[in-house]
Amino acid sequence: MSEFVQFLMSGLTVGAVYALVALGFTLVYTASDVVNFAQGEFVMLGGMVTVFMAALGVPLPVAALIAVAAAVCVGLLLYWLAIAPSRGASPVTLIIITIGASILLRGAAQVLFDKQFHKLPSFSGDVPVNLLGAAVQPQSFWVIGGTALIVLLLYLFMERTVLGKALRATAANRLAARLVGINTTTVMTLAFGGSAAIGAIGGILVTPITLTSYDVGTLLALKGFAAAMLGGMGNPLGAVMGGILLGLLESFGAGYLSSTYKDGIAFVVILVVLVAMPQGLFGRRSVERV
Amino acid sequence: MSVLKATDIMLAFGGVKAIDAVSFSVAAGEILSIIGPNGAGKTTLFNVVSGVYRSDEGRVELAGEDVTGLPPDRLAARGLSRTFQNLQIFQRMTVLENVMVGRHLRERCNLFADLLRLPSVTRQNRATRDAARAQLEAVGLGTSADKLAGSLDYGACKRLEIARALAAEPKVLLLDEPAAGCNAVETRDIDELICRVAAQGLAVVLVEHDMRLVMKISHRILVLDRGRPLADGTPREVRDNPAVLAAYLGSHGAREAGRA
Amino acid sequence: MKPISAALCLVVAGAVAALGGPARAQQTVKIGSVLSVSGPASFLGDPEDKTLRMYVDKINAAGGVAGNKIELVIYDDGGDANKARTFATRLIEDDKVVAMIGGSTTGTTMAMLPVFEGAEVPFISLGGAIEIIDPVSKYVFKTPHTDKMACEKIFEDLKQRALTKIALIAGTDGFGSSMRVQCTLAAPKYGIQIVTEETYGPRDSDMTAQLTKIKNTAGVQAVVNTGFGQGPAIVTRNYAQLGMGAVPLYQSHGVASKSFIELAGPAADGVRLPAAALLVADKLPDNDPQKKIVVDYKATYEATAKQPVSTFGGHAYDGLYILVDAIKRANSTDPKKIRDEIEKTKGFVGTGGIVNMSPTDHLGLDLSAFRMLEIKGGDWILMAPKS
Amino acid sequence: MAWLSDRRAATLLVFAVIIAALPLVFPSGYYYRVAALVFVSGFAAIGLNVLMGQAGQVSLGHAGFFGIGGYAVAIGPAHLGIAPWAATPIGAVLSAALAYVVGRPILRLKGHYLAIATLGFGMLVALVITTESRWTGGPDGMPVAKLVLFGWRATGASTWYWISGAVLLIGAWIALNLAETPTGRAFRALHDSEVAARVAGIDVARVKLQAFVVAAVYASLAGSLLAMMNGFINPDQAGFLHSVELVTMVVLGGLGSVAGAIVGAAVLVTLPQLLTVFQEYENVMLGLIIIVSMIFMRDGVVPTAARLLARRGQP
Repeated sequence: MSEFVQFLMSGLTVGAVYALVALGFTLVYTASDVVNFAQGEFVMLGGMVTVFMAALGVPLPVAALIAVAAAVCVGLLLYWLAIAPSRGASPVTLIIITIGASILLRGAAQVLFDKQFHKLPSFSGDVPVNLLGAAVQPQSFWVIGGTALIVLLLYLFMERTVLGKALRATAANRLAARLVGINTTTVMTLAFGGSAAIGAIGGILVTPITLTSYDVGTLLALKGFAAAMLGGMGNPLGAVMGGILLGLLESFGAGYLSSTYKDGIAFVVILVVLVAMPQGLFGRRSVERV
Repeated sequence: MSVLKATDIMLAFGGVKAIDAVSFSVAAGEILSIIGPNGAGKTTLFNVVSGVYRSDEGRVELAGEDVTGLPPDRLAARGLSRTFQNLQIFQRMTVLENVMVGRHLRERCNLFADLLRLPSVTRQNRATRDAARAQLEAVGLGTSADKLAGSLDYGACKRLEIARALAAEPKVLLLDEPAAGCNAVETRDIDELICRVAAQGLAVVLVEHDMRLVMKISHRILVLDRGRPLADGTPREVRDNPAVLAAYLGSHGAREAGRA
Repeated sequence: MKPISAALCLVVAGAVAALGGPARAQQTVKIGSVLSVSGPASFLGDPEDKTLRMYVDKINAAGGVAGNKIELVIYDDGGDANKARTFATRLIEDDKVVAMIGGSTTGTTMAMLPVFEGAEVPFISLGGAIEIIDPVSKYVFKTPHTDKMACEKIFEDLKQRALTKIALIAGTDGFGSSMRVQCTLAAPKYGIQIVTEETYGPRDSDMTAQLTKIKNTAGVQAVVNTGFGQGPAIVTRNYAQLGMGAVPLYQSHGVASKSFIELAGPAADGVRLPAAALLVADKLPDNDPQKKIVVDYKATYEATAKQPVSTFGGHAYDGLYILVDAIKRANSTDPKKIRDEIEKTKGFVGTGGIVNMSPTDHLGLDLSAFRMLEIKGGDWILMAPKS
Repeated sequence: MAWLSDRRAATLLVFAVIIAALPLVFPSGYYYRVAALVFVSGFAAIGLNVLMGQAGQVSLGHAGFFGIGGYAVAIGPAHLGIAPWAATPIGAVLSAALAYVVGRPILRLKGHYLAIATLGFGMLVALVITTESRWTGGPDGMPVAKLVLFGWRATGASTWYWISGAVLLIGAWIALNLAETPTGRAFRALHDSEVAARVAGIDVARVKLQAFVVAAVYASLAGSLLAMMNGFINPDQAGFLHSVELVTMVVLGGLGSVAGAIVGAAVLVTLPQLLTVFQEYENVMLGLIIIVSMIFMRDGVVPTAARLLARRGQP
């Protein structure tokens, strides 16, 4: 039992981060049809900027705010300078642009910061909490709780605010949204800024556990993309579930099957799910209109 | 003897019945038109018959054989061709190549021979090209053969789709709004074309909003309303059917039909 | 027309001079280097890069080597072996270097090895694995201790503590898996039994699942972690989190930098690892032959690079000075003669230990080069050598 | 009609002349090495372009096949006593078989879902190669035996320049052949409209599978070639980043263009060599160049250049 809970908490913590990255992917995708492979770099920026601000003597909460602001700026710049001018380009072209952006951001980070690993202090100490016999880092609760809060806020935003509804409308049908007077540029700006903020917050929450460096983004982008697809691209609920599921798969795979092949196990499950459900777990089944 | 026969087709999307117990049949050389207001299920019916959608219930027979649920490529191999309401041309290929794709079923297609482009491939290609060119001439697009299909205007695209469908030398031709977006001259060209292919022995099923065209060339008309069959008969019978007049044609439509 | 042609001639002459000029400007000796300055192994390549630049400047300021200024050409392979292979060709064919220091990892080293062997240019690798020098390739040397030695040093210590049943947790990167293999091979010789093995990916962020399995395996008396980068720090933290402190944890020389202690925090207390004397420079007894050199290097590096010293940069330092000494002795810039002199290196005191090379030993370090360290209160403690 | 086959011959002739003439301006063996790398990558990119540019199906796991080809020539001679020249086609057949088996279920997926499925496949291949170190040498890779043909040993940068150049020409010839054939038209048709292709009688599942297998064989052969040329192979060649690099080559050069694939390979292979002058800013420059060129040449270098030339040609 304690073993199970240990794996569960480990999977939930890692999965929560994947979920946040996947959420970023989905947010940008719904608004603009762009698969943003630079998504992982926002997580990196969140962690690294906080670390370096803190090192300059800035109090941690302020440093975190600055980091989120910095990531949002980068997200907006990415949209204004690279995505907006390429409107109408093919999806692969846009993907390559975001991959270029990811290389650029990583390269800038290695010059601006350094190539070492860094950590942040845990928000509420390092004394493990005993949960049903499992030892859990307090920071895990911050990560899981923080993710839950972001998901809740995003849900309220989408359901309750005009902008949120505009975002959903744009996702459903861009042309129709524009025809009824929704400014789709605003919506896309919002999506890029929002996804950057979500990624950065994820990076700040998780750095005390996972450490950070200038190149943590690549793998996170990969896992986040996998999570988003597993859940069904374009569905925020799917992104969150996909992320958590991926984290659990890795953790239980490592715990019960083989730690060497845990990533393999996760991808085999993804392949099987997609073959059975070509739109992901929660994706909309679309009818081909001809 | 009907070439294409659909019996009691039923298809629902999320509980809403898009088509409900629709049957029709069409014989060689016959032109059957399917009409009805928007959302009546005409295109959906086409999609079922051509294998793009799978019906929940019902049966489709092609040349006397049960072909229910077969995918479009297998149906095409058995002689069923169609065009699309929303254009589905190959934008990045030339006009001629579009029609050459239409002849796919008439070609031997071997990956290795193609990769090495053996002499037999070149020979066959020449034959395909000639046949496709002839087909283009028939729809009046002969001069546009080497243009990129994406650069054609709407009416030309419609004719290109017809040429591509005819290139397969089908037994049954399903045409989804062939005259939409065409001017009066083009519409007349298309109706002549349809009559000509029907005269050659093809069974033609037509979905069309242009009532004058429908009334003029159809041998029989099937009227759908909200997924259900409303009437079935010759143009005259349908025009005089009060239910049709009430449900669909309305005063304006009736007047227009009367003039045809 | 005339002025134009004249100007054109000038431009062409200028271009030729610019292209061919610097190489012939003065007597120089060209030393090449291919390092993983960026990419996943950048924490190796970065200090190596800084060290080489730092000390080449120093040597040149002091008049160079054997009357020649050193010209250093460094390429960044980003950790990609195929890229490293291309840069190796570039150094040989285009830059025409007389010797090469580098190859931050075993992977890049092994990819470049045939190039230097074929061109007969000496190649001092900074990669860890024993396969670089075993079997011996005529032109290939290395300065870091082998992973086999690290295993042996750890096992020696285990034996002293009468611990025989261990669990192995390894990173799946080149360093981790190579050392894992070496430890598995060396274990029987020391009467060590590996009860269970786990692995983690080089970028994994949580190893509690693997450690829980080890924790629940009966009879584990010690845990050995072979890996480098941030993985071992997370392993160490998860180890403490799961309350496994009663079982000794050994790390490898792959974490030999103060930043490991910073990253792992209090959890690192009690962790032991084999490492070069460099890490405990100021704690060495004054009569230690390495004392002067490691204190100097540490002071120089930390003052210039503004980051804690690591043994990785030290390996580059050793490689550079072994090479410089060899060039001096050879009094020539002929690669073949330099190679012969490198092989004759005897009693060279470096940051990694005292190097005695021979035609059968292209590393020249023995187990005494390794010190067993324990982490206490955020600092390294030098364990008393075996009596 | 004749002009099309003429254009194919002309394109090949241009490639051949460039390959033959380049060594005239090469100052050192290093340039042979870089050019040979361009040819090998270009060969793989041509194959991937058949899948992506012609058939319109994305693959983010293509390096997996590259790795299989590479490890076939490494493992065959080292563990199974198979000569390298024989291991190359064996690797290609293995890749084709694997592509067939994997492609059947996953090619039903569309767009990004296909991307993640192929990505997963590539990850699995790389994972197996990294893990089964008894066969593959693990993450550090393994040496590859020299290619020996009829007692002649292929060594040296210039030798491999000619070998890879010849292979590239053959690869380009085959890809150019496809354009004017039923199979090639079927590829392009399903790229533009899958439903229309099906209605025209094209067995879409089968045709996608054909494109996937062809691309896999190209990648596998390129992998074998690179491994023999380097005398060394490691799991990076099968990894995700290499897959992304191949896709970038195809898109940057121009989807659907054989010349584009080669140009894309040339750009991505030579850029890191040219950018070394920027020292630590190398990656910043690389990212910037990719972004800027994709914004201003969204269809890729070659199609954009062709359009510009055509426009200039018109009065």
